[in-house]
Amino acid sequence: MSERDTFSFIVGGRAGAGVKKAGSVASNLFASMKRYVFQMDDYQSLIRGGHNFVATSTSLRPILSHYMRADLLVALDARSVRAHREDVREDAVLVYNSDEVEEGDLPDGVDAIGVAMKEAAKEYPNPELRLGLAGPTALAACIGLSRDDLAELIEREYKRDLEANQAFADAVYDAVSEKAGGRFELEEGDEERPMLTGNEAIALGACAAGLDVYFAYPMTPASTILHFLAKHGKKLGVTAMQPESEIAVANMAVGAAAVGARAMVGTSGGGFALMEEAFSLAGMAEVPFLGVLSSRPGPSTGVPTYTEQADLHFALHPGQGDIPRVVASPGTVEEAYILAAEMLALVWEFQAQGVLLTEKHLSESRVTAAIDLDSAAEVSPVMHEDGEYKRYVSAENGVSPLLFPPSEELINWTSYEHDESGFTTEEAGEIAAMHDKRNRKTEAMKERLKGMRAVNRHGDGGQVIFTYGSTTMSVLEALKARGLEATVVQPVYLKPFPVWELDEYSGANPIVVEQSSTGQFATLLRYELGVEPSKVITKYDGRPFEPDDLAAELEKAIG
Amino acid sequence: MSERDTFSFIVGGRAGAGVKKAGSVASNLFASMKRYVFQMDDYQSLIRGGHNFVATSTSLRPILSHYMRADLLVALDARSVRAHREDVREDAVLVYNSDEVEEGDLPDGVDAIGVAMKEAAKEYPNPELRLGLAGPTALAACIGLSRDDLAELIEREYKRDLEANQAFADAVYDAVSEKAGGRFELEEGDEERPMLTGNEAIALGACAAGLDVYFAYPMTPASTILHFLAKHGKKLGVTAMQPESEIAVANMAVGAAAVGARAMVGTSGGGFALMEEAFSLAGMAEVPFLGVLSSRPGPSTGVPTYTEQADLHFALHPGQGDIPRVVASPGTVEEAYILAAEMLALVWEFQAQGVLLTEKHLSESRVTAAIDLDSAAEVSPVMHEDGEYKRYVSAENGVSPLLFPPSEELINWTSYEHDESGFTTEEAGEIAAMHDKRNRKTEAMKERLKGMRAVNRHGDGGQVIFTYGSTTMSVLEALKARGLEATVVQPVYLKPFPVWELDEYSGANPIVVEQSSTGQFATLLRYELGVEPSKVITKYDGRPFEPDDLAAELEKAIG
Amino acid sequence: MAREFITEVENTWCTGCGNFGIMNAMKKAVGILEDRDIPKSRIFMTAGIGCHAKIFDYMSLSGLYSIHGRAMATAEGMKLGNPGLRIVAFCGDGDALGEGIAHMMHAAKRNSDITVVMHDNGVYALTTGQRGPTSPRGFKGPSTPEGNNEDPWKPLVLMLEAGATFAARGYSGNVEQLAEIVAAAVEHQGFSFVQVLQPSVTFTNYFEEYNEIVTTLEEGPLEFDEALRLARQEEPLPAGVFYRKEKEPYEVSINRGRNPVEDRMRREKRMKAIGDTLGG
Amino acid sequence: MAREFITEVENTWCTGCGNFGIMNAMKKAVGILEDRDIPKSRIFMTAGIGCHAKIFDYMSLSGLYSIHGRAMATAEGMKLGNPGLRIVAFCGDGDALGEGIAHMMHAAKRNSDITVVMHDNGVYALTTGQRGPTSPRGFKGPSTPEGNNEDPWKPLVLMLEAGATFAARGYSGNVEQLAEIVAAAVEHQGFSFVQVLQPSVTFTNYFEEYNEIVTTLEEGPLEFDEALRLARQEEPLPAGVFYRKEKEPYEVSINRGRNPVEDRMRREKRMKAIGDTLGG
Ligand SMILES: Cc1ncc(C[n+]2csc(CCOP(=O)(O)OP(=O)(O)O)c2C)c(N)n1
Ligand SMILES: Cc1ncc(C[n+]2csc(CCOP(=O)(O)OP(=O)(O)O)c2C)c(N)n1
Ligand code: SF4
Ligand code: SF4
Ligand SMILES: [Mg+2]
Ligand SMILES: [Mg+2]
Repeated sequence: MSERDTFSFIVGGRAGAGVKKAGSVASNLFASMKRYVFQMDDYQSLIRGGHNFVATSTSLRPILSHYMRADLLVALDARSVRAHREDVREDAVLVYNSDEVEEGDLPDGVDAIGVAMKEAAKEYPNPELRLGLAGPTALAACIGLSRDDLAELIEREYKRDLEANQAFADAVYDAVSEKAGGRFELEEGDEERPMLTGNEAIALGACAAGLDVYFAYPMTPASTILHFLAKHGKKLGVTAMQPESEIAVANMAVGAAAVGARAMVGTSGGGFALMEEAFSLAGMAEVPFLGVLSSRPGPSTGVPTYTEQADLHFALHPGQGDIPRVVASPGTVEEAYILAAEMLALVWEFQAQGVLLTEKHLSESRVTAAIDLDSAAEVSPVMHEDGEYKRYVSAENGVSPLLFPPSEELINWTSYEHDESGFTTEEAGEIAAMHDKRNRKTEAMKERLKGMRAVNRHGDGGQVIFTYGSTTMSVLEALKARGLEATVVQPVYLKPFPVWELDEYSGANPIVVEQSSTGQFATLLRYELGVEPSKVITKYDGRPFEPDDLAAELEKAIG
Repeated sequence: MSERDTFSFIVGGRAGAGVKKAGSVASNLFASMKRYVFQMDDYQSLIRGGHNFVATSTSLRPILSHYMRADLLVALDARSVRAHREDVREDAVLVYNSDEVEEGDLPDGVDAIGVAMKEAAKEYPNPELRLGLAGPTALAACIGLSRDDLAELIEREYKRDLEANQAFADAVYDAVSEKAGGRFELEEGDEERPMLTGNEAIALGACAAGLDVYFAYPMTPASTILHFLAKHGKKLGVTAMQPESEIAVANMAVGAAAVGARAMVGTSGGGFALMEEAFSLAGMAEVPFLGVLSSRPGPSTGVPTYTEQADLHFALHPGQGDIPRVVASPGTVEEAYILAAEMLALVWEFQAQGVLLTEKHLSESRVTAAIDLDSAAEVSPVMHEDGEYKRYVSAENGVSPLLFPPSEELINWTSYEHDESGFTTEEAGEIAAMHDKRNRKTEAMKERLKGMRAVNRHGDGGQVIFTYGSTTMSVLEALKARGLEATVVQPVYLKPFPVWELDEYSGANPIVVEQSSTGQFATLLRYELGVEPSKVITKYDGRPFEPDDLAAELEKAIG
Repeated sequence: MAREFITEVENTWCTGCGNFGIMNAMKKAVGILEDRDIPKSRIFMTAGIGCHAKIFDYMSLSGLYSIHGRAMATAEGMKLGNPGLRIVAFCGDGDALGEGIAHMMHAAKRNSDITVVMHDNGVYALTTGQRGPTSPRGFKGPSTPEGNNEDPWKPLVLMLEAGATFAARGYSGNVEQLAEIVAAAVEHQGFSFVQVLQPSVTFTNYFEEYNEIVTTLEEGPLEFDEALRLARQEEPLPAGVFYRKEKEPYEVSINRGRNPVEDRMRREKRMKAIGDTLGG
Repeated sequence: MAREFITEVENTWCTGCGNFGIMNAMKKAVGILEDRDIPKSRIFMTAGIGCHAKIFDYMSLSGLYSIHGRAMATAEGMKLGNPGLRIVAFCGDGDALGEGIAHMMHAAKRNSDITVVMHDNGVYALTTGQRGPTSPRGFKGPSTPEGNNEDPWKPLVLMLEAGATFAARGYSGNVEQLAEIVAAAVEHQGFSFVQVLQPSVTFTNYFEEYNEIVTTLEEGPLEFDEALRLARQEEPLPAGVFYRKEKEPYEVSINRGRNPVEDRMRREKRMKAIGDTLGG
């Protein structure tokens, strides 16, 4: 086992107490120290109360997961102490709200520092709202940030009610400094990196490729793509719109694409279900269509603010009929950026239908990311040049050139089976020919993918571990945590499934790691590669894998 | 090749000319001769005009397909002659509307009889509407039915404008009798059997099992289930309702089931896409849910009144999340009756979600069926007996007893992840436990299917041919047509896939026959059984296989 | 078995949320209904998804916690399946007029015998405050940081025009009146719509404003035209029963007077009917 | 390239179908619009699925043949994507008020700048004659052999209440007037709704009845209240422009005045904006 090279901070409290903000500020603080950061928000489907926490971990090396065993735990209420009693390291510091927590509730063997937070916050009009500030303040004290640096931080991050904030922070800082001031030494890293979430990366990646319009109906955990693009759309040259339903969303996207606008939509499982009819329409009409499906535990409403990977087969088969489609899932936030751009470009190149499958754990986790912005693909469809236009003219690779209004030519997109001009047909030969044309696009897409990297391979040694999507991060971090050697194989593209890159594994007995109760990814591997996993490690309680715990499971499985 | 033991009659004309009716009356005539009948309606998505035809074939043995090579072709308009020039046997009789058909259009070598139908029909207020009567009349003449018997038939089947009908029929009868009276000798069979379509069989099967309510929104080729139950609901004790959309349909069915009503819904691909969210709801809430999905060529609007099998994978994976489900597809009209009952019983036994997948070719073909009505399964769910009620109490096989209002107990069905009482949970342990409970139902269903016949095997000799759904009929009839020997394996249940009955074929190289352009069924077999088909025979032009043509393909493939 | 009306599920509504008033009113309404011979056991509920919908977990009433936008359809299915029950659907404004408006409109049209209680907080609260169908123009939420680009609807106007045979407005700040209204709505045989002004203290804290402009409609129910006129009015906002009309509920005619689950045919009779149908 | 307005696709409408009148009117309307500087090349259409929708194949106008119930949403996407186009959606009554009513209501609410031409034949014609949202109570179709159990809606009433800024009624039996109405609807900047009385000779052959009761509304557009009153009237049935109001179209504000496809940023500028967003 390698020396521990990570530091973990958890702040917990009721929703509405500024927990999320506290976690973000802590992360920003780490990032400003030029370190790598991974921040995971755990919150319930409610607006006030309950129990929320943020776990943010940092390292001098790239870090791909939060760690649940905290070095510093800040508990804004009694429930946070109870919830995280087991989540503190032996040498941890626990800063708690002594106005709420009973001493008897405190875990043994940690350095517990009580601060009368309620009392200290009484200056505020709504004291509950500002408890969160205790989080970054305690952190600042523990890592030896000076009082001045803290004041500056507060001025930057907690502008409203600044004076009261400073007073509150002072009280916390003093109490913590007294017992644990400078307890943890966190080295500076090499470079300051921006922090962003998976959803932000998807939004920006799509923008990079040339996104014009984004349609979405609010649904956790996809909503923040909408929020981000609504907020920054003006600057980015993107229109973000929230219609009456996901059905409207999907059909508007089809309409927008038919006039040449590069559209994208985003939702979670229930909303995606409602979009399938439009997906099929796009399939027949050959409308470029890209949908982001960010999963949460299902079926149905399920557990809205948590994570799961149980929409895989659902995402692979949306819409009735034979439809050329591309489905892919990013493993990291950086990859989310690249992939969103790549997929937007692909669906436009092939006038195909695409699903960018991800999960809450990637969508909403916030990390320091080193993205080469300019490496993003660019949409550039095949356009009709001149002469008579036929929307569905037969083409060797199935891709008929595009033409947009206004034009003197007749442009006929259609949901009916059709002839080359786009007129409805019920004639046997024409029906079969158009199926063939569309199927040729699938073949052409495969050829295209063969020229790209459709599978990531991480490390090379010993045991083969298959994983995909956000679980990739957990697996890589787990291996790092214990210094385990393995070959991690992560198919980024799931449809067409890149068997050509995976030949060598057919007949293998890999370990499979995924977050679904029925092992949907393992099933896909059985189907496509004929592999028989030696072990399928699943987790389906809504929480992402914890690297130390996963490492232990992996160690056992590797044997 | 065996002696031809079938007789085939085709009547073609414009929509609105009574073609469908003519075909049905011809079929009824065959049935009244105690013969077996298979009637296929080929019609376009329009109300008047275009070209429609009915092909109805009859035999003394059970017959599982229409034949396109007609012994008697009745062409009500010129287009019908053109469309079916190739569809007549050498020794065929062609009766045509000489008011419309040019003699030069007539095929060579057939016995062509012109009848001035327009002229003969001029008595009618709307002559076009009655042209169809020429079909059964010509048939009657050709098979030597007496003028009196014909008069009786018309009285039974063409009541409105009876006198004019008789006069019109007389003119046709005389003209045909003169040249081809009694040309074909059709022996009487052994027993008169009722005729019904696949959709009627599904409706009746569900009724037999105890259907209470049927919700549907019109969509070809599922609409006639709605029409049938609306028409006969009073007698059958079933309420049939047409709400505002398929989304309403599916959610109403969920609501109805939650108060104890045995509900069913039916639609085609586009409507089914819209139902997926409710399907997922039913999965989480454990609401018994049975949906009939009758396919037509897709994607999207596609070719609404024709047939295809390209919704297979779509039907296997509706709804987000891990959902215990059962998907099955009947091979014949008789099986449709049995299976509809069986599936309604199954979804209630396991509080599961089911898809009865079928196609236009089965839904709308009309056949003589020998159904043992009483062999239908009966819905009988596990009911709560007494004591405190918990909707989702943990059970070994995952099935928690049901209780319906009114009751003093609290009954909580829910779309959220929940505890045993049905209250929302976000707690990790409870989330995982409920996934496990639902997955146990899948295991229990598998055990249940093991005790049933989930796969049909027809014949046993030589080459293995895999097929499913309505294509089963085509394959069996094709083998019969040429007297070919083969083992036809037809999985009726497609999810859970009955591998336990198919072990012997893993590694086999069967011929696969199906109606999808991408070979969806072949893919499923590769996935589930690891078979590598020696040949996949597909047809995806909207038309069902024709037995003679398919036989030729099979012969070639068998080698 | 006697149970508390409020379950032991942890309540996570914000302190002061208007939903509390609705739940309290519902508790009283159930009492009123029991006095009018509608036992609690015959009340079956459903709910959409949203803050409003959490009422499902908090009240000890049986039912099915449905999905976003579909509670009205779920409710209709319940009523059709067992017309002997009284069905109440708790919906949000996003639920009922956004995702699910088709069901609302058509349930009113066909006069389905269900009661829809619409918690109108003018916002998609649970999903963090996006604009909804009743949000004012200019409303700033995370999806409209530059302000909502649409004018709001007046729910009572739409429901009256769609065909509701019972239409009322309540205010979560007036629990007594709301209880009476909801009880009357549940008693009414036909489609009942109750718009409840429900401030979200977090996103749309209109309590003060409402306390000034919400008045009591003493003289209701009114004639259709008058009800409609009042439904359009923006200030004051009268609460009370605007409209009520007797009309045969849909479930009576579509079921031909039968109760599908109570009047189910026995197997022999069913098999005979099937035989007859096939024969004839 | 000069093309005939009517394509060579085989027309399969029943002889005498009201849809012919609508297509003829559309042909004239395009001519009128060309005279008013709206070239045919800037008109982009969409349609639902049904008999009405076949107009898509028959007319030589560009567009996207959408799916049942969604043409309104398709149209909104088109307008939003390229606000320089004029978008016309041909819808059936089943399409627009059944499956797709949510889009209709919300398109009107947000004043999306599209024109909806609703072919109102009071029936689901293409699917063989089932009842629809405007079928009279008692209507017998294959799904209601004992008679439709619902009262019909009045489409103009709903659209006016939903927020349509242009609402009109035409009659397929009066092609000249209908052409003028449709041209005015397309010209109007904002949501335009045209209900077209379109008898289905096969299922709802109301030609004789309409010829008696359809009158011409000479004095339109009217004030809102008057328009609404007239929209409720059952006999006579005036045809004409009921209502028109100036109001900023949704696509102007949501796009902040830009045209997404015409004003697309060049890559460098986009990359810079992304960098800035990430940085800040
Ligand atoms: C199909 C679908 N889309 C989106 C969501 C996400 N969602 C949950 S609640 C909600 C809206 C809530 O608004 P409202 O109905 O007004 O309820 P409130 O929270 O304001 O009480 C949304 C969009 C969902 N659950 N399902
Ligand atoms: C999702 C979906 N459901 C059902 C259908 C079948 N369908 C096609 S057209 C139609 C209704 C047609 O009625 P209307 O819109 O009034 O058009 P009309 O034929 O009367 O012109 C229906 C239900 C479909 N295509 N898609
Ligand atoms: S967010 Fe608003 S609606 Fe939701 S619980 Fe809080 S106050 Fe109530
Ligand atoms: S069925 Fe009716 S609407 Fe359809 S084409 Fe014929 S007359 Fe027209
Ligand atoms: Mg709300
Ligand atoms: Mg219609």
